[in-house]
Amino acid sequence: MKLEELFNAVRARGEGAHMAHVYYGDPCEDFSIKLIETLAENGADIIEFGIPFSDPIADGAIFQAACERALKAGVTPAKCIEGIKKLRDRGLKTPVILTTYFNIVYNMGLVNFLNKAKDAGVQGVLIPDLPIEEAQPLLELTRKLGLHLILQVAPTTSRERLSRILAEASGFIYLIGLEGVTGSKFRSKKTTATLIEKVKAETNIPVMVGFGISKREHAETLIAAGADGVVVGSAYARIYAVNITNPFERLSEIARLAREIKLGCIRGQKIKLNVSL
Amino acid sequence: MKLEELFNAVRARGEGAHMAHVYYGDPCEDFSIKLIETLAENGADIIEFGIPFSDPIADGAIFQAACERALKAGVTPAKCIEGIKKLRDRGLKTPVILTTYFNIVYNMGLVNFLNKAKDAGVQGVLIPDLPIEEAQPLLELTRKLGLHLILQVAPTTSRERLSRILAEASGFIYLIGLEGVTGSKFRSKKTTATLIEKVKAETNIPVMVGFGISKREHAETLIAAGADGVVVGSAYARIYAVNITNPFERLSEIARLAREIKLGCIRGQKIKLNVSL
Amino acid sequence: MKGRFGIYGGQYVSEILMHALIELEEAFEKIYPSQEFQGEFQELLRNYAGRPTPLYYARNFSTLVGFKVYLKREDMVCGGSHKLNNALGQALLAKKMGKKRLITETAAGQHGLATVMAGNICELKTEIFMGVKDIQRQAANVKKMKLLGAKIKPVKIGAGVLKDAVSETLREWAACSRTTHYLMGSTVGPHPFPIIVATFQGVIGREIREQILEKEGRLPDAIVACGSGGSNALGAFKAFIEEENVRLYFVEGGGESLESENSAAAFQLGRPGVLHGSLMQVMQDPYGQIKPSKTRSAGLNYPGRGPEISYLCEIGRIKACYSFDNEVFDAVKVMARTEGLIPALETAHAIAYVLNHREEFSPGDIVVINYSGRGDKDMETILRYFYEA
Amino acid sequence: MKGRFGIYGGQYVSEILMHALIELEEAFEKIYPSQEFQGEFQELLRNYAGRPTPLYYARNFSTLVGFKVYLKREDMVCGGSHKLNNALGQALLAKKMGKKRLITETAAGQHGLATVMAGNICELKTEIFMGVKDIQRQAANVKKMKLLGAKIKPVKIGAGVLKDAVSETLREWAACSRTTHYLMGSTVGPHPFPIIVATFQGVIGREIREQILEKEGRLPDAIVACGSGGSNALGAFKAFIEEENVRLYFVEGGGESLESENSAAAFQLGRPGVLHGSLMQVMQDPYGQIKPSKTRSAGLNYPGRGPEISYLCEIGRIKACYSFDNEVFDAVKVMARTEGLIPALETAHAIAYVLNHREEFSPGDIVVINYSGRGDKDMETILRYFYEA
Ligand SMILES: Cc1ncc(COP(=O)(O)O)c(C=O)c1O
Ligand SMILES: Cc1ncc(COP(=O)(O)O)c(C=O)c1O
Repeated sequence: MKLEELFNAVRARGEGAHMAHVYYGDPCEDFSIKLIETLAENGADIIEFGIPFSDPIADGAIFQAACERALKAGVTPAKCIEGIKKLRDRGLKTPVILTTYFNIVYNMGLVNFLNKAKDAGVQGVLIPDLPIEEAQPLLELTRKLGLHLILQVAPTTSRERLSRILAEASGFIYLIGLEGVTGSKFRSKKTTATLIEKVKAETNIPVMVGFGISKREHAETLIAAGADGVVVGSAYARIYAVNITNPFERLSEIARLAREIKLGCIRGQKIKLNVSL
Repeated sequence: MKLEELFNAVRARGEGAHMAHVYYGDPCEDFSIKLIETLAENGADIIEFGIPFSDPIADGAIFQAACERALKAGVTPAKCIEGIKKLRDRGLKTPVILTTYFNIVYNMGLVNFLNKAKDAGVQGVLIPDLPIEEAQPLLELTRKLGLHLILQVAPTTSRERLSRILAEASGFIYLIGLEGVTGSKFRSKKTTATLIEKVKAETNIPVMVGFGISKREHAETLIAAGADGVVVGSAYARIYAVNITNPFERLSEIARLAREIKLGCIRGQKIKLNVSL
Repeated sequence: MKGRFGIYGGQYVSEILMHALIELEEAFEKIYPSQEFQGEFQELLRNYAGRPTPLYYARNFSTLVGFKVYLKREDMVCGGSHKLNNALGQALLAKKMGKKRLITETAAGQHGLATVMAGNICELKTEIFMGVKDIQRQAANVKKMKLLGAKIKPVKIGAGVLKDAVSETLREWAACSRTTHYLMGSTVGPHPFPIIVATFQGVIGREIREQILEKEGRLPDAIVACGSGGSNALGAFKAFIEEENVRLYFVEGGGESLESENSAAAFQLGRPGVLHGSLMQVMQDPYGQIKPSKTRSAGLNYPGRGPEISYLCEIGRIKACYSFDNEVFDAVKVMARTEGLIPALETAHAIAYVLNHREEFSPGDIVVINYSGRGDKDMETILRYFYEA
Repeated sequence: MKGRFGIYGGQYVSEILMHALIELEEAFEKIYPSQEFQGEFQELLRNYAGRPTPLYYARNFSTLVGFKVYLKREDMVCGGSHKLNNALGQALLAKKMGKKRLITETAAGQHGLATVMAGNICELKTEIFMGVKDIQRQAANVKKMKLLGAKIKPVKIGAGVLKDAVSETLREWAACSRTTHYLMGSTVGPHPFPIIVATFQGVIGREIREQILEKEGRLPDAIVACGSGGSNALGAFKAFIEEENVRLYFVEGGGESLESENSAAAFQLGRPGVLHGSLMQVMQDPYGQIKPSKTRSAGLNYPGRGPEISYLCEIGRIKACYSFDNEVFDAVKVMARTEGLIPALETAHAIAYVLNHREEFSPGDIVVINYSGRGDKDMETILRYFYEA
């Protein structure tokens, strides 16, 4: 499914969107496959599929550990892309955003990376260490291939740069809701709401808010504040990480959280639309 | 006995003179008394009576240890002078040279120190860290009191200073036979013989050679080379030091060495005088 | 392109940090040339850091190698290495920018120490990120930093070494960049850090130039410097880049050997890649995962080479060299015996190169070794090598 | 009288050594002023030792105490203390005299290190006498000296501390004075040592004078220096002795307390006496036996005060002061926090005095602390005090 269609469908259902972020291969590929399917079946509208990197500077402790475990288990970028293919073969319809740090992309070669991603059934690409200043080559290539390069904005983004980013944005805007890294403690600050408003005022493409979201209420608040959806990542990894020798046992708990988050997305959207709950 | 008389008598007997150096109070006063008497009875013509000092910079390891033990045992300069009195009371006739470092003298006051020494029956005073440059006050005071200030010369003494020292010398000259400290290994060097010759050529007062002498042959060689006598110190202390908990047991061995040294003094004198042995 | 050296450099960071980099760049451009800043900074360099540092003609060492060797005495900078040149500059800049706090990372502790010293002078709080392994290995420096008032943040992730500490400091910075300055310790990281650090360290080469002209009436034939990020080397080289007749040697940590996994020689074993915000020569596996480096010299134990050094080596202006650990220890001893100086293990890489490649220099040559630091911090390692091996 | 300062000074040594003292005096008078010597010596001071050292205005520390404090940065001398000023001078002198070898003694190791550094530069063999207790306490410095090529001679006699090591070095000198120079480390010992050492250290005060005039346009109101033998203090003071308005403070090691046997405050607890060749203020028992001193600061742990310092205190030109161990550790921390500098424990005595006697200075005062050395050598002691107590 295309991202546009997805957002239209979600909106049509009166919901906010829910993107679930996963680092593939942690602690093994089989689990990641199951995890992604579980998330997709329990309310995740988009899968943010992470290729583990040795030095994930935008990620907090939970995702760092996830990357470390995955790499130790022998996952490679090629295996990750294989994983997406496998998911598609197994019937996954959910849009997939392929996330990784720039060195992985640079190492594979930009064109090669994007071609492989597209072949595997990816809708968009997100590179958290690729600000707009460095994104030009990838913007051009993704456009050519019909892929979205998901750009981020943050509370520290200046008005000037915001315009520049929004002008290039495609698919959706990833709005970093706090100053920090993934997995930080959620802070519902006025600045986040203000930023959502600012972005929404300047663009029509959907706005997904991420970083620190781990509860239904978080999703609800943010979407009520104007966001089109939320991203949840570390909150899922945290659940299975405590039982890392047998993470499968935690899938049901993860499913429960995914449903909760989705519920928050729905309720938030209702509040935003002023529909009585 | 006056020093002049002693040297006249020794010379008259065709002997070299033997001065035995002892640090008083090591390891206890009783032993020192016995030691001095033993030496005097076994061939020591003069007693060099040392007041222990905490930092005896002209002394080697054996005498340093002796000073340390004596101080630990509680000996004081006053007790040392008492010790000389006691020896005199017990009948010691041998001339006594009172040796100590300058700080002990300075601390008691020069006049006080000399008066007490004289009262106790001392013939001369030797301060190893008082070169001629610093000796003027003590030279005057000893002269006034009829005491000898024993001056030292060394292989490193320049011709000029030698003359200056000999001009002030009294009692005898203490010729340091080597470059080093008391208790050094004996080295019979040409320089020592040359120095003895040089000194003898310039003065009539007796020349006693010290430092490193521990055997009959040492005494013999030096006196044959022109010296009027020798000084033996560490060699005696070395004997009782190995049996420090009961040094009295070593007195007979010390007596034996004293007789040996004296024998060397006699043989050396014979060689010097070209008398067949 | 701004912040680029050939293909190298750039600003590969989270969007959150971009404002801080832009703010820093603008502040640097505005504040650094100002009379006020220069007045205070030069005063600190002179009277606190002890600049200019001497250019010492090492007579005995020269006799040994057969050509004239001068040592640029960065070991004489307060704290014992060139690190303070940069720390003072950035701390003062941060203060003028209104920042309240400094964060940074350190491996051997030299840069951490320089940062807390500069922080105290500028009345800024200091927080130092340090891998848990490095904390163990450099226990003395850790306590020293604490005594100076720094907060030490142990970094447990990864291998618990410098690379991980840099990542963690970048993460912390994302959370506090409005009030806090990340005092980058070498010519690495996203633009404008490589330029700022090289500017502050450039004083080394400017002094060398002046001093060698005064002493010899001509420029040197070669300058040899050790490095990982490249700050002391670039500092020494920059004033000579245009001087084609001055050969420049950059000596990295060969570690135990190039064959094994026991090396930090990124120019030999790496290829272009992105780490910590910048495209540079970096050690990585076939998939682009950054590889940990290994050398006994903590200050060279980083898998990346700063963008400018990467570029200058690529175009052949600088010769990329390396020394092995055992050569380095021997060089320490040679310097100790000939000149009474115990160099830092990092510095000893440059010395070792000169000792072991005498054929690259002619009898008439004038060679400057950038003597980047003193060995006090490495004494335990050095003594263990010589007296327990 | 030559070599006398009032009653103090002189040459109380064995006749064996007189020739060496006379030879040294003559050589010093002839060689020291020569152009050849001055040329080489000034070159070494500048480019090896790192002179002139800065006069640093300690802004934060000044704010704390309420008057202007400058630090004369002898910690910036190569090796970390003022000791090298003298060691270089004497080593060069010894070389010109044709000596082949240097001997000396050391407690903390600072002077021993300076001596072997200077010896290596001048290609003279070095032998360092050190009390067995000090060898234990300063294990790191011992190995450092060995690495530099010095022979270490353990001194077992007495308490196995500095006083005993000096005695033992004098004894060794008696055996080898024709070929060997005793490189006396402070303004103690028989004439001409106190004069030679004070001359070589005098550069400190000459620089202070020039620097403070440049910075403040006037002389300081006070100079504060720590000391035992007195070399850094005299070095700082000498250029100001005739300046009646410059108050001079000499701070000795108070140790734990003046009441107990735990002190090194010879001006408080001593009286005139003869030790190691010279009449001076010295700690002794009622019978004239020298008493061991005690302080946590190895460099101040000597029971005697050099003859010139003894005299200048006696006539009231210098005020004799002291700081206690606990005040000293606190001063280390204050300096670390305000100025990012960790002083040597010796130096911290001077700092502590200023901190604890602010009432002796007025708000308009300019005070120079002679910052004689850095605290690297004392880190273990300092850290143990703060983090294990
Ligand atoms: C003495 C010394 N030299 C060199 C370096 C390497 O740093 P850079 O490559 O930035 O000069 C360090 C780093 O800690 C160091 O301490
Ligand atoms: C740093 C420092 N300051 C002061 C002293 C005391 O020596 P002096 O009294 O000769 O200045 C020493 C002696 O080791 C020292 O290392």
